[in-house]
Amino acid sequence: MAKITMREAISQALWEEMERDESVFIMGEEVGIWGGTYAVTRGFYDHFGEKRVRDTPIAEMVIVGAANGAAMAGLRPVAELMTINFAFVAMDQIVNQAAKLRSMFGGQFTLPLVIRTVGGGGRQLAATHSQTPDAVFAHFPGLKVVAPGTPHDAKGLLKSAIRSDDPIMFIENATLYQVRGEVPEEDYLEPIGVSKVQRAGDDVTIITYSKMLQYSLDAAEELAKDGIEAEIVDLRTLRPLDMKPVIDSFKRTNRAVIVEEGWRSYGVGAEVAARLYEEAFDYIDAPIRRVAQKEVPLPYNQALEQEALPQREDIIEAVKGIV
Amino acid sequence: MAKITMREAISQALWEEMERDESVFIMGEEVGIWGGTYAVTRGFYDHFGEKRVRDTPIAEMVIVGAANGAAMAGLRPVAELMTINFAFVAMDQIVNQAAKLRSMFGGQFTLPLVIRTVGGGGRQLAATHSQTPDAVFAHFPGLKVVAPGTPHDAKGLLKSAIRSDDPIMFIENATLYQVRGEVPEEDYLEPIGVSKVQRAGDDVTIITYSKMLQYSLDAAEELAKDGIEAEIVDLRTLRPLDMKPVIDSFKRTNRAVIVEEGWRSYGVGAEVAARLYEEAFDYIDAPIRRVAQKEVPLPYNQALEQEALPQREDIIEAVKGIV
Amino acid sequence: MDKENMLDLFREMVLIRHLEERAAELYQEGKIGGFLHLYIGQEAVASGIIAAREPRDRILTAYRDHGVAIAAGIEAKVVMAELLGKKTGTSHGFGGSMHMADVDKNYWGGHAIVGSHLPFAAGMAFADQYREEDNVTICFFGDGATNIGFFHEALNLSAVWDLPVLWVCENNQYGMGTAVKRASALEEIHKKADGYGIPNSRVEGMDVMKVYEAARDAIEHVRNEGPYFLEIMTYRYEGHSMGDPERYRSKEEVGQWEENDPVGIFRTFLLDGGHAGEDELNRLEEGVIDEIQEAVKFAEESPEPTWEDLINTVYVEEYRDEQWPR
Amino acid sequence: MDKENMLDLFREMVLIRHLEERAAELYQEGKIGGFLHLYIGQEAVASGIIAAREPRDRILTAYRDHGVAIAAGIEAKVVMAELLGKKTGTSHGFGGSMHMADVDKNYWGGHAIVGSHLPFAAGMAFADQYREEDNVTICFFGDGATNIGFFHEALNLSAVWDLPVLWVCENNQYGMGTAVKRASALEEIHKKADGYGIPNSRVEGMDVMKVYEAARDAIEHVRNEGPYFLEIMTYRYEGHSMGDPERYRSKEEVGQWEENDPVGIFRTFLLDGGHAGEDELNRLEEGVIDEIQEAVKFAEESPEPTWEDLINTVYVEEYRDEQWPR
Ligand SMILES: Cc1ncc(C[n+]2csc(CCOP(=O)(O)OP(=O)(O)O)c2C)c(N)n1
Ligand SMILES: Cc1ncc(C[n+]2csc(CCOP(=O)(O)OP(=O)(O)O)c2C)c(N)n1
Ligand SMILES: [Mg+2]
Ligand SMILES: [Mg+2]
Repeated sequence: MAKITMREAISQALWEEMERDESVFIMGEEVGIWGGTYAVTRGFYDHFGEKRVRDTPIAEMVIVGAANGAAMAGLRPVAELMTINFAFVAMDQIVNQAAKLRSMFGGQFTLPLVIRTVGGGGRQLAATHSQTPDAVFAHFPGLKVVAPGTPHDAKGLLKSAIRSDDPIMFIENATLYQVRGEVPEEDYLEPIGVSKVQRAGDDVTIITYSKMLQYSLDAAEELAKDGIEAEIVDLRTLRPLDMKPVIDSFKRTNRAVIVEEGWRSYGVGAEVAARLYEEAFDYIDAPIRRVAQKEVPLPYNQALEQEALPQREDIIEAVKGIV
Repeated sequence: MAKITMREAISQALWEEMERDESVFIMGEEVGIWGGTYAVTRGFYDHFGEKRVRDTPIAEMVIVGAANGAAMAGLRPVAELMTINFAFVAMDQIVNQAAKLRSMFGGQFTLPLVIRTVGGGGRQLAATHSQTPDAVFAHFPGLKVVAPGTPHDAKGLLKSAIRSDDPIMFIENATLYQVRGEVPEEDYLEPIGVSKVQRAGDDVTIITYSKMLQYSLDAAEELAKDGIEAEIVDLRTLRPLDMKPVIDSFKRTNRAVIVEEGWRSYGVGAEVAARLYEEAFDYIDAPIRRVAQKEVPLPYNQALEQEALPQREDIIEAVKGIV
Repeated sequence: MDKENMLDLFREMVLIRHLEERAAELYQEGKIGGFLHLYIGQEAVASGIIAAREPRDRILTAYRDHGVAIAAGIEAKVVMAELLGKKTGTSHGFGGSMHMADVDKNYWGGHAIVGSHLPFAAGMAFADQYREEDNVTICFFGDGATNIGFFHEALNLSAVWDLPVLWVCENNQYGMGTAVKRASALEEIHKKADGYGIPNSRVEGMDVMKVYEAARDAIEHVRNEGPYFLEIMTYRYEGHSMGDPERYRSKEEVGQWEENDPVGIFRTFLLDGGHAGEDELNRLEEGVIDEIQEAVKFAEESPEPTWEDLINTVYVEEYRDEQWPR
Repeated sequence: MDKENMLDLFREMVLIRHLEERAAELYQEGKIGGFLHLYIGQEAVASGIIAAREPRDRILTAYRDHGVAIAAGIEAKVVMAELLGKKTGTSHGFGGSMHMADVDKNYWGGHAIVGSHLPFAAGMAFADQYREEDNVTICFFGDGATNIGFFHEALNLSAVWDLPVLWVCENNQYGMGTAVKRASALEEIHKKADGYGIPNSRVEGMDVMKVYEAARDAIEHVRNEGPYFLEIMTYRYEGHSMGDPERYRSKEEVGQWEENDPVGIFRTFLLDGGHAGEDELNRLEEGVIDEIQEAVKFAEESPEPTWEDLINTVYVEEYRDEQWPR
């Protein structure tokens, strides 16, 4: 299998689905002539033309809103929000419209929408441009929220998302685009809403997703040197939340650390912890730990930004605290 | 002490603070001539005049945004968002601006902003108009999120909020306005960020806030008939989250049920449960239960809406399941 | 418009009027919940505009949507069933008064977040353009909605992408209790369209024939040349929604507008023009009264939607979550 | 404007130019992180506009804010310290390139969400109006920002409430890689202000004296009569931000605009008008070079902000939460 970057994997998924289905189109800021601010759609404008690769005004409400309308009318829009921070500008169209339209009208139509966006901190972009508010979107029934951590999953999940008839928020991570991983040559899909064991181990279960999967894998290698074998379960999808692999693992390890890039309070870890306690209460040997972002608006200053963000060492420390 | 409604309590708080401080003003849709869609500001326009009671266009972004600007410039705006569902339209101005401005500019100015808004379901307003997404706002450091459950707390907390130099989201509940409770005649404040025991009991701790406080109090009376004495801790503020009274209570009861009106996944209960497990692990005798809204966009149909919303019986059942 | 069509149009306006009056009663009786926004006084707008559309032309509006639903061809009984939250309603009882749609009639709702549907209209028109279908998307909204960001972004996009949308502003003088000039920099709302280079005009909205003619030309324009903006001057006789204290306007003002009642104006037009006789119109009106009565009966006797019905609307595809309330 | 002021203005523009060039180098060296948006080519806009303000007039802009900061009277070393994330920077190292402010200079940022600061400007102007202070709020933004909902809502409110705001659109022809006409229904952006009944004009933006004069009149108008809208035609010579592949424009196009370099134009004006001699201007430029060098030194030697500094910015009042990272 070829090793390609996350950027290439996502780009391929888009390309292949656009080749496969005329009704798929891309819209967003700088997706066309510029080639995508993260270069994901480079070459698309020339190949697919202006009709299917639509540069938009800076107007996130109508980017998502028009995509909602186009989806209702039977197209399959992939609307790009340059970063997830700008999703707040379009928040109503995402959580109040996309998530509810089908149900509120009694299921008369489908809403095959993918909102591709990019989250994450660590690039000194300061408070308004560095967020990982994934849990916020996952709170809304009617949406699905996908956030892959490997090129393989990114490609397979994005293809599934584009073919899905449900509205999906597909959250990438800006610092993952260069990460490489094996990706099959042939067409494949990954199922949305299925968590996945990304590393086997018997001593502790690390539950994570997106960029923190990479951090957790690194931490696990370090821990292995001390004889601690961590099992890593990658959620991949935050809504629906597939807890089965998590619980299966936890029933063996009896210990868990949840790792997320976003803020701790009311974050992803809270839900996962609450469910673990609900669904595997009898298997708990130690308090479940959450590793997450410290609760401050992320600062520009690099050292402080890194201090606020969860680090590999935090994962190692959290694991060592309970095994 | 006089028994007044929640509506009167909130109205009094606003009135008294406007009398007290020239720099306090109200802006929002229909706050003026109409007197507030929930009649909270009835009489204000005539008394305080158009200058301080500002009807705005239907334009939530600039309602919160201009309030942000006015607060930076030294006024003390109380910006009203007619319902919390419309807060999504202004989401960027709330979570990306109000929450971050002071920190991002190094603390050069304060942002004494109160956003008053109204949440809650149960009035057959259908999916876009029935939400209780409080947890979503509580996720953002830089904001404070207050959601009172009694007239006494509403008045004291709103007055504190108006006098506070921090940006505060003050979430009322549309079905609570008629609820009556004792409120002192004299000027008083309630501290923001302090949870409060609203009922004493030794058998189980019910943690809740806002409308569900009333439901929980009712449920506790029912439970008492069966000899089960529930202690009820009212969070009152979701950010900061004051867990001390919760943990103190839990250390005695060793059992907890968390009750919230909003959706379960990634909701308030998840955070409270996670913290309880983290901070009182050794005191747990039974799984912590969450009573919350079923994860669907709320339908118009009354029976189904009620089926989706948490009920008093659900609380009773949850308690009985663990005591 | 020939005689038959005119009588249909008259009947439709009367039907909307009676439906709304009956709905107000049912609301008072507690049989309708939520918010109820009546269309009384504005009948000529939806009827006049929609009379000029082809069935392939799409329609969207805000929460004041019963009249638009009827004009779009939805049966009164289906509207009534939705108001009563029944499975036989337009939205199977999940949307209620503010959220009616019937996509088979090309009626795409009924949207309660002010301005939120204007972007949808742009997107639908884009879909038609993309597939090279010459449908027109007709998007109704209020005067108050022209001050929100959605309006700006949607109008701009429709112009930049040259989308086949007919923007129809129902200027009924108020957004809730706020008079146009207290909320909008321009009182002549249609001139806002100049800010997007979109041709526009203002039309007297109490005379259904004037509305119809303006709509016919405007739709023609949109089908061939791109977006157009119509401002229709109208008035709602009832409060913004049930329970409006109406402190923002005087009885006299309402009275003045009632002298221009769109149903009355059209009735006079039909009689004076010799298109119909008193008897004929009265018979139509009696038919409407029967229809409403039957509609209520149908709605009351209809089944409630079930929890499973609801769940089935939320996701199309498999949803793996142990805690999902299936 | 007298000679001294002109020379100050010239020096300021040169300072901005050199500061930006040095910032680009520091970015390449990895000493500046995040995004860096340079003001090179647009100097005459901030300098010309701000030269016409009173100190009591407020200023806000977007993320392309270093030049505006300098024109607002912030020292180069403080700007530089912010770029390096230091405690001595405008925002104590928490804001970075995109978020500079100094409220003592009435400079209210530096805002990176496109259009988000336009509502702030309306609110600040409202505060001044409320307190009956005759300050003007000057709000800069890009051509691209005029398509977002914030713009619409803020302009409308400024007109309805008659707020003392000077709206200044820096039309540099592109929002990132999107040419004005590909994103905006109107290419003559100032005409958008007609949609709000706000008087407006378009000004040549490479000639600082023209900008200054237009600003003087506009500020006068705002102070006495309410909002005004200026569109300033300008151009950025560098990419949108560092690392822009610039596929959307040709070298020729950039070259043509470079012939109208605002610094060059002003230099010629000063020389031809006999306001200054070559030597004088060169000496000024040398002074600038020294100042930048010292600014970098100052920035590099400045302390980093601490975690406690950061925490202290988040809340003013007590914050009771056992898990709060104090
Ligand atoms: C975003 C948003 N803000 C506020 C409301 C509350 N609201 C419902 S209708 C309405 C007035 C709308 O006025 P207009 O657009 O003129 O329509 P009309 O009711 O006159 O038909 C308001 C403020 C809402 N539904 N959505
Ligand atoms: C709401 C939002 N959407 C997108 C962006 C990303 N973005 C940053 S600058 C920019 C272009 C802005 O163009 P313009 O307003 O013309 O200003 P200029 O950069 O030309 O000075 C974009 C799209 C953003 N920061 N905020
Ligand atoms: Mg209206
Ligand atoms: Mg620009």
